[in-house]
Amino acid sequence: MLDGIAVDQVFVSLKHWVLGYSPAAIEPAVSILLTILPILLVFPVLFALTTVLERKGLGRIQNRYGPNRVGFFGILQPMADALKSLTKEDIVPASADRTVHFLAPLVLLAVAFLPYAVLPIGRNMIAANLDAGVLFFFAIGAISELSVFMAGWSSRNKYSLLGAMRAVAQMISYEVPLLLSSIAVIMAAGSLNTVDIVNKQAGFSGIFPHWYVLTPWGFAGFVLFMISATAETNRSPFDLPEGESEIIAGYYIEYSGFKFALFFLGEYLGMFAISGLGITLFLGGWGAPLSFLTWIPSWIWFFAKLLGLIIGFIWVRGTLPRLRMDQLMNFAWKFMLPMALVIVVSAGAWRFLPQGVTRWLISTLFLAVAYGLLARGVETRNKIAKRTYRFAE
Amino acid sequence: MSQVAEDIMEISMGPQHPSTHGVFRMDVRLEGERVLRLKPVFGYLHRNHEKIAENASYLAAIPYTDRLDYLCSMTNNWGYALAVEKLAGLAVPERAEYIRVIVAELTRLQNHAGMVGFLLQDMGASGTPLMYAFTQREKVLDLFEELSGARMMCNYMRFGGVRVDCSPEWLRQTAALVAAFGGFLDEFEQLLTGNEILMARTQGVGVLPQELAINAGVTGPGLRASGVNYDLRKVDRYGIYERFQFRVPLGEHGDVFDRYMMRVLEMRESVKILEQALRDIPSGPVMDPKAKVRGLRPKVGEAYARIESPKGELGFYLISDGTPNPYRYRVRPPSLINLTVLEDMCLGQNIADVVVILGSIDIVMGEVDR
Amino acid sequence: MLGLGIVKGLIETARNFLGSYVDKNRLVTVQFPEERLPVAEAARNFPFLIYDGVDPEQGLRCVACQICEKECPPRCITIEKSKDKKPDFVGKSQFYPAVFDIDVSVCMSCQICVEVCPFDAIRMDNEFELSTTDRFGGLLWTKEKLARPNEHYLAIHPTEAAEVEARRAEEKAQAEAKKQQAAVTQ
Amino acid sequence: MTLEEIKNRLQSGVPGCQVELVVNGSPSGQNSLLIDRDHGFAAATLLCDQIQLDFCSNVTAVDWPDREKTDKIKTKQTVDGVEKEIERTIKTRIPGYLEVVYHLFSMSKHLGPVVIRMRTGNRSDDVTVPSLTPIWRSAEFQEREAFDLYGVVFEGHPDLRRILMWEGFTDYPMRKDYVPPPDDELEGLREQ
Repeated sequence: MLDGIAVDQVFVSLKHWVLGYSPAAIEPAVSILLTILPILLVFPVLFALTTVLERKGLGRIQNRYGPNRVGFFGILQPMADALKSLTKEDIVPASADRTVHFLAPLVLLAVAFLPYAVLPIGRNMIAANLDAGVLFFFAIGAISELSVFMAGWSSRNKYSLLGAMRAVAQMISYEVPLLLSSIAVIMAAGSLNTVDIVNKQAGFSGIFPHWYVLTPWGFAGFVLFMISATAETNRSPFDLPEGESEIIAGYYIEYSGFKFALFFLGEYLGMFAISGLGITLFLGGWGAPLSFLTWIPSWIWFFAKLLGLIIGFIWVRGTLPRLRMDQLMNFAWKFMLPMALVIVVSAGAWRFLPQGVTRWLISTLFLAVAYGLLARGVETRNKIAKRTYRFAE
Repeated sequence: MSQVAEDIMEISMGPQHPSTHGVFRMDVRLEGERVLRLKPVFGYLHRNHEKIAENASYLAAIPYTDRLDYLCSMTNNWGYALAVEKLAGLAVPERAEYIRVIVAELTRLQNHAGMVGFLLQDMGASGTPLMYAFTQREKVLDLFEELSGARMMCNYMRFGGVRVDCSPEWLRQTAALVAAFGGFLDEFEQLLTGNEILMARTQGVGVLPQELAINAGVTGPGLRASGVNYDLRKVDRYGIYERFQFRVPLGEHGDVFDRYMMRVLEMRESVKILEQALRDIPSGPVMDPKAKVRGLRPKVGEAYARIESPKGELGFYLISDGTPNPYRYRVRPPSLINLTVLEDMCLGQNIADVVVILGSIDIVMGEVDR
Repeated sequence: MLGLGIVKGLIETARNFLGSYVDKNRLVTVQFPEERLPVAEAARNFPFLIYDGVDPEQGLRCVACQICEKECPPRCITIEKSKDKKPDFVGKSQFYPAVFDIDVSVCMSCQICVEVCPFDAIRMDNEFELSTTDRFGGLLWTKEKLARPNEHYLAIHPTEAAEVEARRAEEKAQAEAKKQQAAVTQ
Repeated sequence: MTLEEIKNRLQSGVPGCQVELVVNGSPSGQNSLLIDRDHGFAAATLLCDQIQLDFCSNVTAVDWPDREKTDKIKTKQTVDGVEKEIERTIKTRIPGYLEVVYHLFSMSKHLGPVVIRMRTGNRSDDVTVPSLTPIWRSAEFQEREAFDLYGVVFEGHPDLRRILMWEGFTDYPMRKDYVPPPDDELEGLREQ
């Protein structure tokens, strides 16, 4: 059986092996290229697989097959989609602001690839080991709203304008709970460097890892993180910017052909990036879930967890209807924000209390009380209640 | 589109819009996302069904009634057949009455299931409730195809009975479907009724007060959701509905959630009716022997008959002048009249609710535009 | 408790997801060209004319009485009577249609022509793969394209065809008996 | 609450309102009340408030074009001294009119259809009838449809526009003497 470490470091050693052949003068350039190239290849391929996975998953949820005609079990469907979007005519509305209309998908794509620099995909497999990795991630994440608004505004279409307004409002208001729920982890790990965070979670007590998700405040933080991640990437219960049934397709209504496909690529890459961060912060990055499984290479664990989160996104998309704009904003500011602050308090309590049951009880108590109060607030504000019905003979 | 003030936006929702349930247009004046004014525009699917029926014989009008509310062709046929039977004074044999109740309640099941599926589709659930509803609808349509020859354009009822008798095998399949339908409804309610997002999106949205509902002539589940006890199966007692025990669900708030629950609870009542009808359906002829197939010439006079179609009160008003063609043929379209209150319900709500409110009224453009 | 309804909904979709792999009647999709649903016996699409025996010209049951042309709601049938007559199945000489066209793009397959036809000459076919590129000529079906042997009718609508056969055989027997009686009294 | 009682209530309640019972020949037995259009609105408010017919289910127009009534009458005439009875057919031309029919029900008392009719003066210039939309909102779209397809003008209707035909359309398609414009595309098809 191959020695675990060798397989784990296969890509790192491959890179050094290729570096050996490059002439010394351009060696730093080649090394940068060799780290960027796999990211540019692996994640678009993952995007292709996810589209098939999504359509087959949604299909099976709805008791039907998914695409199964192109290739074996529909595997080549993304090739067909790519070909279709390439050959489709690229229509630009006459009254559109052409340059901004053209730049919007490119800005979205550039911004979508940047966050992968700080994601530790495997043991010392990270593009840029920045000390403020998480800070860099959130700073870059904020630019995608710009491209969405560029698309909405430049198409000069009423529906796309509505979609763009919604997108900007939603992304900004869900940026706050996203940050706050990750603050608890940064506080516990004591560093913004993603590799340090992963190393902090690397140890095992018994067969269970030291993942933050296994602590009460960590689990609540993870749930909050994933809800705001769904909102950040405009996915299902929060897909108001592209509310097909209301404003037809939101900001990318006037895009067709390859630009339309670029928007989708950008959205999926954003989803992978933010799930990657979620894995790094809460699910122990590339760490193995159980102590006796560490022989499996680290990067396989990263992609396995990524696959798990993607299935979660698809599952939620297949089930839930869409929220309304004001409910979305209320939920962000009046439920998620206070909840995130309570998580920070609970993480603090966890940090300074001695080990053992009391620590568990107190932090879960914080969370339970906060959840009860805030949930009742949501229900009374939306006036939702179970109803009984009378019958006339 | 006139730009009245800078922040007022006039948009036209439809006639080509994913959730206007057909070619229906709404001129909506928005301030941000809030609706200030909403004028419905009709006529895109207008074929002048009434003129066609006035130039054709009584029998030839029946296949056209399939195309009125093209989701419930059986109840349309029944409404028209009932009107002509009232006009010409024809009797309907027992077995035919039972078959009419069975197929009408089957139509109600598939229409209400479809309506809930479309309503959730408008709310953004990406097709899952719609697919579950349509799986059941397919089973009902297969039964219609087995019985009348066509899934949606059944052309099944005649004056004085029904065209073809149903075989015992067909009755067994119907009983199997009805038995399984309760299970489907439980699964459907578990997916939807408790869902907080659904409750948030529909409770308190598009409220229709009781007086306005009566005054504006809203009929069907929309009216009963506002708490008015008016179900034609109980009021007019047409056909043989008084032989079956079933209850009429009534709502209190008259909002979109109540209209959704009306459909679900009415489906449960229809299952009860179907069980009783399938249990005691007699044998015998299905067509009044002396009723002539063609060349019906009712005496001079007029008649107005109405039935409880899944959309509301579907009425047929016929004036005969003794010739084989009806002199005046008028359809009272529940979908069109239920739309009278669309603007009243949408004022002040925002644009995402307009789509949901329209979905909760459950219109079919074939019936609105005729 | 907020979120409980959503969790119940998620469990429901998970049950359907797993059920579609396990439970046969959950996954109802039929892969059309490869798998085909059996066509319902009463299914109807477009009408066809029936002829007895082998030769469509001689055996055509239609006697061009034009009742179906009058009763057809969208008026898509056009018939032109022939000048001469030919004997029908009981030997009585009847007209036959020189031209019998159905404009299939107008026909709404409502089968009223079948109902009003007193000579069982027209019945509904259940063939549905009929798309053609030629909008005018291709969809105006002439007599030759409409004529089908009686065996085809027996194949697609067995029970209904059996009754019609029984009735026609009995009529034929009565006609025979009357003819013999007429021959005897002569 | 038979039609007779309603008729008397109307005549007593609305001064000067001519109400006539129109017998319906078909076995459905749904006779109707012909109310003159000047007192139509007052009569309708009485029906809605006092007799609680709170639900106006169906509103429609009917076109009665000019008719030639030919009836044979026997007259005695002395022709060259001999008294003979001869039949002469006289053609009386009955001027046509547009008629609006309302089917009223009571949701509170589950009362059956009360049918009231109003007639216009003729079919060309005097085609106005009082609109009952202020009383029953359900008549709004149906009166607009009667205006659109028959040309009956409803006075007092909040928003009398065409509802089914497009704005530029001038004719009234449901009238008996309506001739549809030649549909070129269809004509072309016939010659081919």
